[in-house]
Parts: sequence; C-alpha cells; structure tokens
Amino acid sequence: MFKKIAMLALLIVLLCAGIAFGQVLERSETLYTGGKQWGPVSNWNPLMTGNYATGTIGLVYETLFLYDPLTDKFMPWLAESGQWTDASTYELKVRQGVNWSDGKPLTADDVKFTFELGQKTALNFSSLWSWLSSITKVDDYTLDFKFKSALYQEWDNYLYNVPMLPQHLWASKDLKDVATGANEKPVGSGPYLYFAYDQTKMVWAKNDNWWAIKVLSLSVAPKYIVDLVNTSNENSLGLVLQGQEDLNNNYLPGISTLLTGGYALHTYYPVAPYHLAANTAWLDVNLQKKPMDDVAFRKALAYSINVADIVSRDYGNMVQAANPTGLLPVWDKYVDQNVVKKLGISYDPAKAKQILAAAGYKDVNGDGFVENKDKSLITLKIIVPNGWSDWMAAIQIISNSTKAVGINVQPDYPDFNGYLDARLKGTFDLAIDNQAQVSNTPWSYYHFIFYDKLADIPTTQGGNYGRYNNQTAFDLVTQLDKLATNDLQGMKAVISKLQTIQLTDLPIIPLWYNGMWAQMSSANWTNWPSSADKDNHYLPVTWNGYWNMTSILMLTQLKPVVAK
Amino acid sequence: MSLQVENLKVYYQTLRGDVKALDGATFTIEDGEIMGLAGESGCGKSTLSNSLILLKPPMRFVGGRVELDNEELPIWDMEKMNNFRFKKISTIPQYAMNAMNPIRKIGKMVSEILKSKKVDFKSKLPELKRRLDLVELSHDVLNMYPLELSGGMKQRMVMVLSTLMNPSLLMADEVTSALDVSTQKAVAKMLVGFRDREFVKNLMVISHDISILYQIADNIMIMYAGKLAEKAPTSVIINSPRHPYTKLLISSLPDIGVKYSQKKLTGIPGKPPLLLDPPTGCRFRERCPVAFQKCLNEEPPFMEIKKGHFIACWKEFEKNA
Amino acid sequence: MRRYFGRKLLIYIFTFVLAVTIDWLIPRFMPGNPIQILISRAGLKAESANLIYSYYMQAFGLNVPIWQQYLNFWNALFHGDFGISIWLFPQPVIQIIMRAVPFDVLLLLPAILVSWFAGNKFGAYAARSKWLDNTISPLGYILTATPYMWLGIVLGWLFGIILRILPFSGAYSYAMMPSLSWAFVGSLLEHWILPFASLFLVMFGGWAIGMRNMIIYELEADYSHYLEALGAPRKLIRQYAFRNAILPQITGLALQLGVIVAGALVTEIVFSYPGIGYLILQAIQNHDYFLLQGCFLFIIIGVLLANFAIDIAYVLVDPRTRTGMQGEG
Amino acid sequence: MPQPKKKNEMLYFMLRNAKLRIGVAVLLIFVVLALVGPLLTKYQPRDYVSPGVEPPSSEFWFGTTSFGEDVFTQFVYGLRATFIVGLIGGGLGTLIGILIGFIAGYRGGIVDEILNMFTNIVLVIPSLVVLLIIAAYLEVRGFLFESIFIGFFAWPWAARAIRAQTFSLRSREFVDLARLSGMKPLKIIIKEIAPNMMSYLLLVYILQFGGAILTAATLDFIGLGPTNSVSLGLMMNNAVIYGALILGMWWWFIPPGLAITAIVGALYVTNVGLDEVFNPKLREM
Repeated sequence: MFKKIAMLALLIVLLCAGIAFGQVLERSETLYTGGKQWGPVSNWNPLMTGNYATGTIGLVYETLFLYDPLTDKFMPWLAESGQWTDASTYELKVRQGVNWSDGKPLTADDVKFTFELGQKTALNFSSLWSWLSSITKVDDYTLDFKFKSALYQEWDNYLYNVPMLPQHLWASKDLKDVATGANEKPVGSGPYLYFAYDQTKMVWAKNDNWWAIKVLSLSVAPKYIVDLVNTSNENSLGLVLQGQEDLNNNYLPGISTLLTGGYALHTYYPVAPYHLAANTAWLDVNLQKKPMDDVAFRKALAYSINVADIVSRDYGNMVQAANPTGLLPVWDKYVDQNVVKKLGISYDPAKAKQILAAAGYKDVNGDGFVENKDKSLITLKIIVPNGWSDWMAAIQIISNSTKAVGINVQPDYPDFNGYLDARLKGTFDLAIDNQAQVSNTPWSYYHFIFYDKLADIPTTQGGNYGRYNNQTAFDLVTQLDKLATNDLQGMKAVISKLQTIQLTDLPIIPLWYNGMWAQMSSANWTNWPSSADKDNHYLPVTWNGYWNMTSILMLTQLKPVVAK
Repeated sequence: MSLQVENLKVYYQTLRGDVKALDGATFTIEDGEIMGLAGESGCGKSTLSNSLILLKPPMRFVGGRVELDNEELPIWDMEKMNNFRFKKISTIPQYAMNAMNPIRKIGKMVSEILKSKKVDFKSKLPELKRRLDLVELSHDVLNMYPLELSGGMKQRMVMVLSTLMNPSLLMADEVTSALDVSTQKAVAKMLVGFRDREFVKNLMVISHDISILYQIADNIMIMYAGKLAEKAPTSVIINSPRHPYTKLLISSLPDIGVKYSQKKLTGIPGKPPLLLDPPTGCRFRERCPVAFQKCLNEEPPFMEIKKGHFIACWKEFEKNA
Repeated sequence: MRRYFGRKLLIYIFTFVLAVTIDWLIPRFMPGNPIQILISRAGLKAESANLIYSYYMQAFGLNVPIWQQYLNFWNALFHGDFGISIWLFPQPVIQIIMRAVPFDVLLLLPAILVSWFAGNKFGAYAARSKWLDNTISPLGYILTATPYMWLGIVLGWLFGIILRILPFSGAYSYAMMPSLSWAFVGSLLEHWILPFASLFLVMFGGWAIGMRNMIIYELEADYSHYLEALGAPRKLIRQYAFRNAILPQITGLALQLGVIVAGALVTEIVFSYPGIGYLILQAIQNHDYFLLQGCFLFIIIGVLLANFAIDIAYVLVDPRTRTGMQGEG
Repeated sequence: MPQPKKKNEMLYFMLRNAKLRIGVAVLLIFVVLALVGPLLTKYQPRDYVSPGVEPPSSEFWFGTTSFGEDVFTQFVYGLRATFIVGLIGGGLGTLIGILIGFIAGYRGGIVDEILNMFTNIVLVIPSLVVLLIIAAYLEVRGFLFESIFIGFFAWPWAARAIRAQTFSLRSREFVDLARLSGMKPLKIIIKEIAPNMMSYLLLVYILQFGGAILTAATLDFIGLGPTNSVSLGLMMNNAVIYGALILGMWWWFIPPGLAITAIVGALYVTNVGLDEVFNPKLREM
C-alpha cells in the first residue's frame, strides 16, 4: 500500500516541480558553485540587494565598471570611459556594441533610465540623488552627470555597483514591481542567461552573444553555472571534498587541515592565511556606558586582547590579525605608519594592567577583577550571534585574555536578532562587528565606524553602534568623500587625521580580517586564481558585489580538466 | 457414575514455593446431580473448578485422577484438554459479565467459536435460538455487541453458549454473586432447567451463598483450607451437619441470603492456615472447638460415614465408632 | 456516534482557533523586528535603508493597530494567504510551503503507515513466544528511545560517508532537474531511503512495544480466559486479543502525531530534505517569522486533518463509538 | 489463596525483575557520570584546549571538536543538563498532569468536560512546533526556561491517564466511605486516592522524564537550545553543522546520541519493569 502512496506523492512532486526536463548537465562544461545562496532562489531583481539569485548582478546584469581591489584599478565594462569634465560634471561614455540578451542595443538611455529609477522609488542607490542634480544625454552613448556637490569617493563606488537595466523592459513596470518584484526570466547584458532553477539550485547558461566576446575578446569557460543552495556547511564541505562543488564560499572550519589531505583542494594562498581578506572584524565598544566611556579603559581593553590566539586557535590561521587601524590589506597604502608606530595598539597585558592602574581601576574587593573608580563592580557582556561558532570561540578567547589583566568580560550568545537589536538600540556593552566590506575606498570603512546620524542608527543600520560622537571626525569623513579619487596625497592626509583620532579615542578596536572564504576544487576545473605570480589574481568569490570586483574575470580564466 | 475425582492435588506455584490450594480431593458427581460447592474464599473451591477445565500456570497439577463418563481427563495437558472443553466439560465463569469479546457481535463470536471447534454454526443455529427463548433472550442479541446487553442478559447469554454442546459436566462458578436477588433466583432456576432438559448431565455450582445452593443443589460439599470437609445431601448439610466447621458455618448464618464470606466468621476465632506449608494433622484444628490430640498429628481422611454423607473429622469418626 | 464526532469537531475547531491565535501572538510579543533583519541582510547603504525600512513596514502591514492586524490575519488566512516570506522575499509563504509539502507526503505517509502496520505485527509476534519477546522487545525499546536526529546522523554517516552507497542530503541529485525520467525517479528514491529509514525505525520501535504490551494485557482479559476455557484454539484467542489491542494503537497514532511531526522535522534537517521541517529550520535561521507562522499553521491543519481521519478509522473498528457509547475518552 | 506480605513481596519482585535491574543500572551509571564527570575533567565545556580535530586519546578521552573543545567535558556537562531538564521538565509535566487529572477525574461533570476538552486541545497541538516558535523568538534562552516550557506542553497525556485512573478509584468503597464521613474532596484526593495511585504516578513521571529529555534534545539539535551552555542535543547540532560526519569525527556525534538513547531507553525499560512489579498480572512466574 505504501508503494501506491509513494507513487502518488511522487506524481505530486513532479506536478509541483514546474518545468520538467530530464537532461543532466555535462559535468565537464558545468561549474558548480556554492556559498552565497542561503535559500532557494526567489528573485532575479538586481535592485533587491541581498535577495537576488547568485550572479544576478555580474552574470546577467552588469555594471559600468569593474573594480579590482587587489590592484586598486577600475576597468571600463559597460562604460567605455568616464571622467570629470569639471568639478561637478562627470562625463560617461557608454560602450558601443553592447546588446541586451534580447538583442536590443544598450545605450545611454538605459543608463540614464537606471539611475533615474533611484529618484522615483526607494532603491539602494536612491541617496545618490541627494547630491546628484541631473543626468543629461549628450548623444546615444554619452551622458553628463551634474552634481550639486560631487562626492567622488562614493560616486566611484556606485560606478561598479549599480546594475544597468534595459529601459525597454523596465519602463513599463510599476514602481512597486521595480523595487520588490521577482523579475523572473531576467534579461541583461551579461555573459550568462537565465536557464532554470529549482529548490536546490540556480542554473545559468552561457550567453553566446555576449558583447565582450567580440569587443574584449573575453569568453567565459563554463557552459553552465550551477549555483547550489547551501544546505549545511557539512554538506558543502562534502561536495567540495568530493570534487562535486568546484567553488565554495562558505567558512568551512578545518579546511587548512584538509589541504594536505590529498583532496584536489585549492585556496588562494597555499599557506596561511589561505584566504584573501574580505572585511575587518572589530570590537564595538558602547561609549554610552561606564566604564567604556573612559578612553583609558578602552585602551587597556585593547591592549588586553590576545588576537594572535584567536587567529591560531579559533581560525587555524585562516585569518590575519588586523592592522591597528583596521584598514584592510588592500588599503595598506593609506595606513600612516608613523601614526601607527606612535599610537598603534597590540596585545600587551602588562601595559594594559599599568594603564588600568594609572586610570584608577583597582581590584578593591579582591575578586581578581578591577572595579570602577566608584568601587562599583565591572562585569561586561560581549555578544555575538548564537551559532556563529568561530565568533563564539573568539569572544571566549577575548574573555580569557581580558581576565588575565583583571577586566571581567563575560561571553554571551544572544540569538541573531537579539544581537542585532542590542547594537541598533545601543544596549550592548561589547560586540563583534564586521559590516564594512572591501571597497574602492577606505571612505566606506570610515563612513561606517564614524557614521554621524546617531539618531537614525536603528533604522539605517549605518554603523557606529558604539555611538561615538565627534564632529571633527564626522567632518573629516565627509571631507574625504569629497576628495578626488586620484588625489592620493589628499586622501592620505585626511585618513591620517582619522587614524589619529581613531587610535587615540578607540571608538572601535580592530581585531582580525575575515577572509574571502574560497574553497576551490581542481577536480574538474583548473587555473583558479591564486597568489602565485603565474596564476591570475581575480577574486574567487560569488558573493553579491564580488562578481563586479573581478570574479567575473575568473570565469574567463578557468580551464576544464577534461576538454570537451 | 459421571464425574469421578480421586485424590486430586493442584498447587499454586509462587516464588516462596507451592501453595497447596487443593490438597487431595476425592468425590464423585452422579449423572443428573447438581452439586453445590461452598467454603470461605481461598479455601480452594475455585481452584477445584478451574483445575478441572483450565489448569494452567501458576496452577500446577501434582497428582490425582479425574474421570468423566469413565474416560480420564488429561487435565494436566492444556492442549489435549481442548478435545474435552466445551464439548464434554464446560464452565460458566465468575466473570461471565465480561466473558465475551467486546468488539465482536455476539452471533459472530459464537459462530467463530463453533467454527474453531469444527462445529457447523448453521446447523446449530435453531437449537441456539430455542435456548435463547428458554432463557428469555430475544434473538436480536446475536446482532448486538456485549456492551448493549445488561449484566443479567450477558450472564444468560454465556450460560447458553457454554452449554450449547450439551457438556456432561458444567461448572458454574459464583454465577449469581454479581446479580441482584431477583435475577439470582431466575438464573438459579435456569440452571436447574438446563439440568432437567439434560442440556448438561451434571452440574457443579460454586457459590458463597449457601441459600442459593440450598435452592438448587442436590448435594453440598464443604471445603476448608484446600481440603474437603464434608459432603452430604443438601437437607443434611443445612439441618444436621456433622463436621464442626460446617456446623459453625451454618450456625453463623444469621438467616438465609447473607453471604457469609463478607462478614468474617465471627463465630470462629482465628483464620485459616497459610497453605504455603500447612500444619500436619487436621487443618481446622486451630479453630476447632472440639479438637483433641489426634487432630494434631494425623490428618483425618474423607470418609463416608453414612450413605452419601462424607466427612473428615476424627471426633465424628470416634462418635461413629 | 453523532455526539462522538460532534465533540471531536468542537475540539478541533477550538484547537484551530487557539493555534492561530498563538501563532499570531508570539511574533508580536517577542522582541526583535523582522524588518530590521531584512534590512541587515540586504546590506544596504545607510542613506537608502531609511526609505526602504518604512517601505517594508507597510508592505508587511505592521503599521496598523494590533487588533486590526489580528483581524487581517484571520481574513488573510481564509484567503489562503499566509503572508510574504522574508527569507525568500517576495515569494508568498503559501507558495513556498506548497513546494515543500509533496516531500513531506513522500516521506511521512509511508513512514507512518508502514511503521504502524509493521510495528503492530511484530509487537503481536513478540507477545507470542519468550525468545521472540526477548529479541524484539529490547530492540523496540532501543529504537523508540533513539532521538530521530541521532539515528539519522548515524545512518547518514554509515551509508553516506563510510560505505558511500547512499546519498544523505537533499531530495534528489543536485545535478538533476525534476522530470519524469527514470534517472530522476531513481535519484528521488535513492535520496528518500535514509530519511525514510530513520523515521521508520524509531516509530517502528514505539509501535512494536506498544502492541506487545497491549496484547499481553488483552491475553489476560476475561474474554481470553473464557475462550481458553471453551478450548478455543490459540489462533482465535490471539486474533481477538489483537483486534482489541489495535484500538489503543489507533488512538495512540493520533496522540503520537505531534511527536512524529517533530521527528520528521529533525530528520529532514539532518538530511537537508526539502520538506516543511527543513523550511522551519531555514525560517528560524533567517528569522522569517511569516514563513515560520505559515509552517506552524500548516502543520496544525495537517495534524487536525490526520486526527479526524484517525477518528473515522476508529469508529469503523470500535463498535462502542458507534453504539452511542464513548470509545476511549 | 492467602497472599504473602505485600510490602516485602513488592521488594522481592523488584529485585528479581530483570528489566528493572538493567534499567536502573544503566541509569545509575549515567547519573554517577553526570555527578562526578565534571570533577574528572580539568576543562570547561567551552574551553579551547587543543588545536582541534583530535581523535580520542588518553589526554582527551572522547577526542576534541574541530575547535579543540574537549568532547568528554562537554559530554559530562551535557549529561547534567539532560538530567536537569528531565527532572524539572518531566516533574512539571507530571505535576500539572496530576493536578488536572485529579480534579477532572474526581469532580467529574462539567469541570471534567471543560478540563478534558482543554486537555484534548493541547494534546492535538504538536507541542514541539509550539516550543519551536516560542524558542525562535527568544533572544536569550536558558535551561530552566527550556525545561519549564517543555513541562508546560508535556502534561496532557499524563492528565488523561491520571483522570481515567481517578475515575476508577473514585467509585471504590473506601472513597465512598471517606466521602460519607464528610471528608473534604482535596483531603480525599490526597489521603485516599493519591496513595493508591503512587505506583501509577511514578510510572507517569518516568515517562514524562524521558519525554522531556527527548524534546529538549530535539530543540537543542535544531539550534534553539540554551544559548549559553552545552547539552547533548547541542553537541549533535554542532557536530552536524561543523562537518563532523564528513571529517569522520564520529567521536563528536556518537557519544551524545548514544547517551540519550541509553538513558531514555533505560527509563522505558525501568518503567515496564516497575509496571510488571506493580501489576501481578504481568509478572511471569
């Protein structure tokens, strides 16, 4: 009888399975990726940051430029070129010979249309219009962007983040649909086309008429890209080790131990830290609370944390300790070494003790922990989301190392929304944070840690959860934003000031760099990006915003193991 | 000579050893005889009746011989006995109220039982109906579930079913105890009726209630502590019992109808001995008003002192002698 | 009988109302704001987040008074609208659930029915002889005491990792698209075996034990003794005992449903089997309250229906319910 | 047939009942382990004591997790947690069950109708799912909390069973007697009914105990367990999330599950053993 039921159920499955076709994709032509998609694909709307299917921006919808963080170079992509004709005018030349996948040409109108959508409804780049005044079409392939006040740093960021949309298909949509519609069967200009999807994956198929084939004589290797939905880290790990998943971008603990395990496993660096740095993990310190409001205490705290221990024990050296400024390695050139030498802080328990003593934090009741100056107990909670085990491990190590200098810090693991809430409402003591991603400018980093609209934090989640309030710093950030991106000296000058402030006031305490976790399997595809000179140095990451940071070019370099 | 029991010994196995619940019973029941069996609870009367039809652990057959219609009953053999059960020897159990499968229509159950005994239901059906009429049950009961019947109805149904094959021996164990007085009388009458119509050759009626036995039994047998104390025609037992225990029993009856088991035998000090290892000699001696030396050492045999009157008591033997 | 169904129905209606209310209540009286999470996941630019925040607030109807939200909830419910998922925004929750249901059916129905029948059969055997009892019963106790997920993990490890003969993740090969090809059906069944097995085994243990004990009781019942006294063959007696013992097992099935559902949830989680259970896990991890609510309601409805089905089955086998009297309380 | 003395007879059967002996023995082993275990280890469950991924050794009896936590330490602390949940959760469940069961069973009539209806309602709702929902919204979760919630949803079947028992007892002579002698209902329940059900209540508690443990394990496994401590369920959850299967770290996920199985199984067996002791009908000679 159960056979009957099984067959019946089976039928239902098939009915619900929607488009059904039996073919199994040819392995040697297919690239299996994973690590971005934390649930079945639900929309292909490039304007819905954080929700769209892996590669919606990058594989299908493209941006005007690509940005290579490793070389800090912009690469004309849908745009041919772009420069500032005067202080407040940016002239953009749209590349000719680019077609949408439905054959229609991509012109200046599409670009204009796309940017102006942000004016009509709430999109991720809408805020642009608070300082952009108008876009005028010079000719079919030229646009002039007129600015009220030009925020050069930010503008460059938009140049490689805003996806270009086909006006002839989007103009007719109502704005709600534009902002939150699922946009099934997307039509873009990129190297891949919508092919199929189901519960477990998104399948992209190569676009043989991709403009770059002719124009840049670039061609992506995989005929199909299958992006698998993450079921569990364990499962991903299994798929990678068995060479079934070619590229995985999850944090997989223990990878370092497996590299030598005879698996066809590959990471960007053959040795520690194995992965490139994606963002900085730092300690949010709530400056509204005692004793964190005392800079001396914060300093002592900073000196007391044994980051090396976190790096080696917790991460098995898969991450690097952060520079005292917290700037990512790609931003090294902006680090003012003198400032760091003078003010830089690194693990030094003795110094921490001494600072505490000097500042008048003494262990009055002899419980091994110092008390406030008013003799009241100090017991701080340090929070990370429950289940983020690498961070959970980290704060335990922190708690141990602060204990050594007499600061009582208790690890606590609220559920994610508890963690989020505490930071947004500013009710936490200490928390780990890493929300400033690698980008074209340190401005984005400073904009986050010195976010100035303190009142709006709960809704904007703009950063600065410790509620650091220092107008000078805020002004410097704005000033930095206004500097031309080629004005390296000017930028350095401002950033050096910011660093001085940061390292003297310690609104946050940088700890380590989280990696661009990338486990690559050379079982079916080779010529992966790596640190070796002979290899390509593109980013092997499928996360949102990384395709347009050269990951797309990685696809042009891949070589199938069994040529078809 | 229909039922002959010779020195039947059936013990209960317990962890502490055998409980000698039936320690050598010898008696006979003549054809057409209704024999009443009485005694305090725990005296072994149920053990006796059960052992004759369904002797299974913790009961253990120790010795003795049972003949029904001059044919030995292999009562120690659960399987072999199946050839006799229902057909030659049957029972109306104490629990007749719940003796029927609650989720089977009665008719179906009967047919299934008959089938399992290789008896054709169809051919038996008319007889079955006749007997239902006899016990004043409508034929519809066959299409009913037990829980749709009253206690008395169930009882009668079981009576009919148990006797359907005209067994030569029927044991009725406390059939009346659960019923109200009026129904008791009715049921009792029916038992007699069954005997008169020779649905059953002979009957062993076990009851707490001597008054019931008085109404229907030809002979009454009294048991005490796993042994037979006295057996005699009903009138004799009631009017001129010989065994001191019986005397006390009868005298202690305030008036007919009171179940003596309920009020402890106030007249008789002490209580029956533990049957785990009963004392030598007469088992009643500790409570016996007339006990003497002999009772202490020797166990009195169960002897016929007058035609059809058996007792086990040294004192009485002396008198006779 | 009408009374019997009447009261059952009443209970189910009450249950449903209560469940819906709980379901609606909990998220609203718990800390944390789903929209904040939606925003935080999107990693928006601070300047744009403000606009989008208010946009979502009204998109999810969280900007109206509480009592009105409650009414809207019911209203939406009767229109089969379980709200919109945050995790898979902007998909309707009902749509997501409907995609998962077939897999639950595929997994649960066989597991429950087969284990129930098999369990009862073996339980009855166990009651038959000493050595069967000494083999089946201990096995049963161990199985029924095993946490579903653990059995799942162990099976997965054994057959998936060590022996490498069965897949232990997903409902079908990641390299396939659903289709009527034999390849796909094969893959489907292949992926189905382990989750089914771990569900089946645990439940089987429970039923076997239950039946075994029931039969033992029933064989001591008066009607069994009477049958013996009438010399009825063992077969008939056991048959009667079985028929009587099956009744509590049926009600047991109804009572167990909750536990079974729980078991299915974790089993699906262990094997990443895309049923409701797996959805629930995702909903929790992604703080998709609307999806979570949807799943909860869906399960409740499912359980209620199943209960009702069982009630009917019960009436069919137990005369007592039919003859006006209450079967079991 | 005269019965030997009741009390020591009970004891005799208890000592003689194999199921009971096995069950209790197994339980004792784990109880002891839970009590003294933490003294045997020099670590805390969340300490990072090694580079990680170490198979069992004389140093780490149960090996270490991929973060280098000592599995044995987590195991013994997890055991403690497990028993606590069983005690509190199971206890509460039984208590509520007793309360409602007694009242419904003794009072009968409309009170019974209502309580019974309520019981059935809670019975139908799959408790774990409700627990899931509740737990999912809690930002910080603790053991006590978990246990209590489990208790709050576990009582219905207990209430049902006890109600039925009370019914049957209510109509016994000695209760009637007590009633006639004008005893207060509560007093009757406590003085007359409860004592006659002690054995039964014990059985109910044992089952509740086991149930609570399993529920807790399930919750923890889904990742909704206590946020600040270890439990056997949590260990399994971590093992699965952090690839213990693929990495072949059997020592990480075998012990916790095995322990739960053993404990709950032992509870069930004990339960049956006691049942056989209390109901002579079930004793095998």
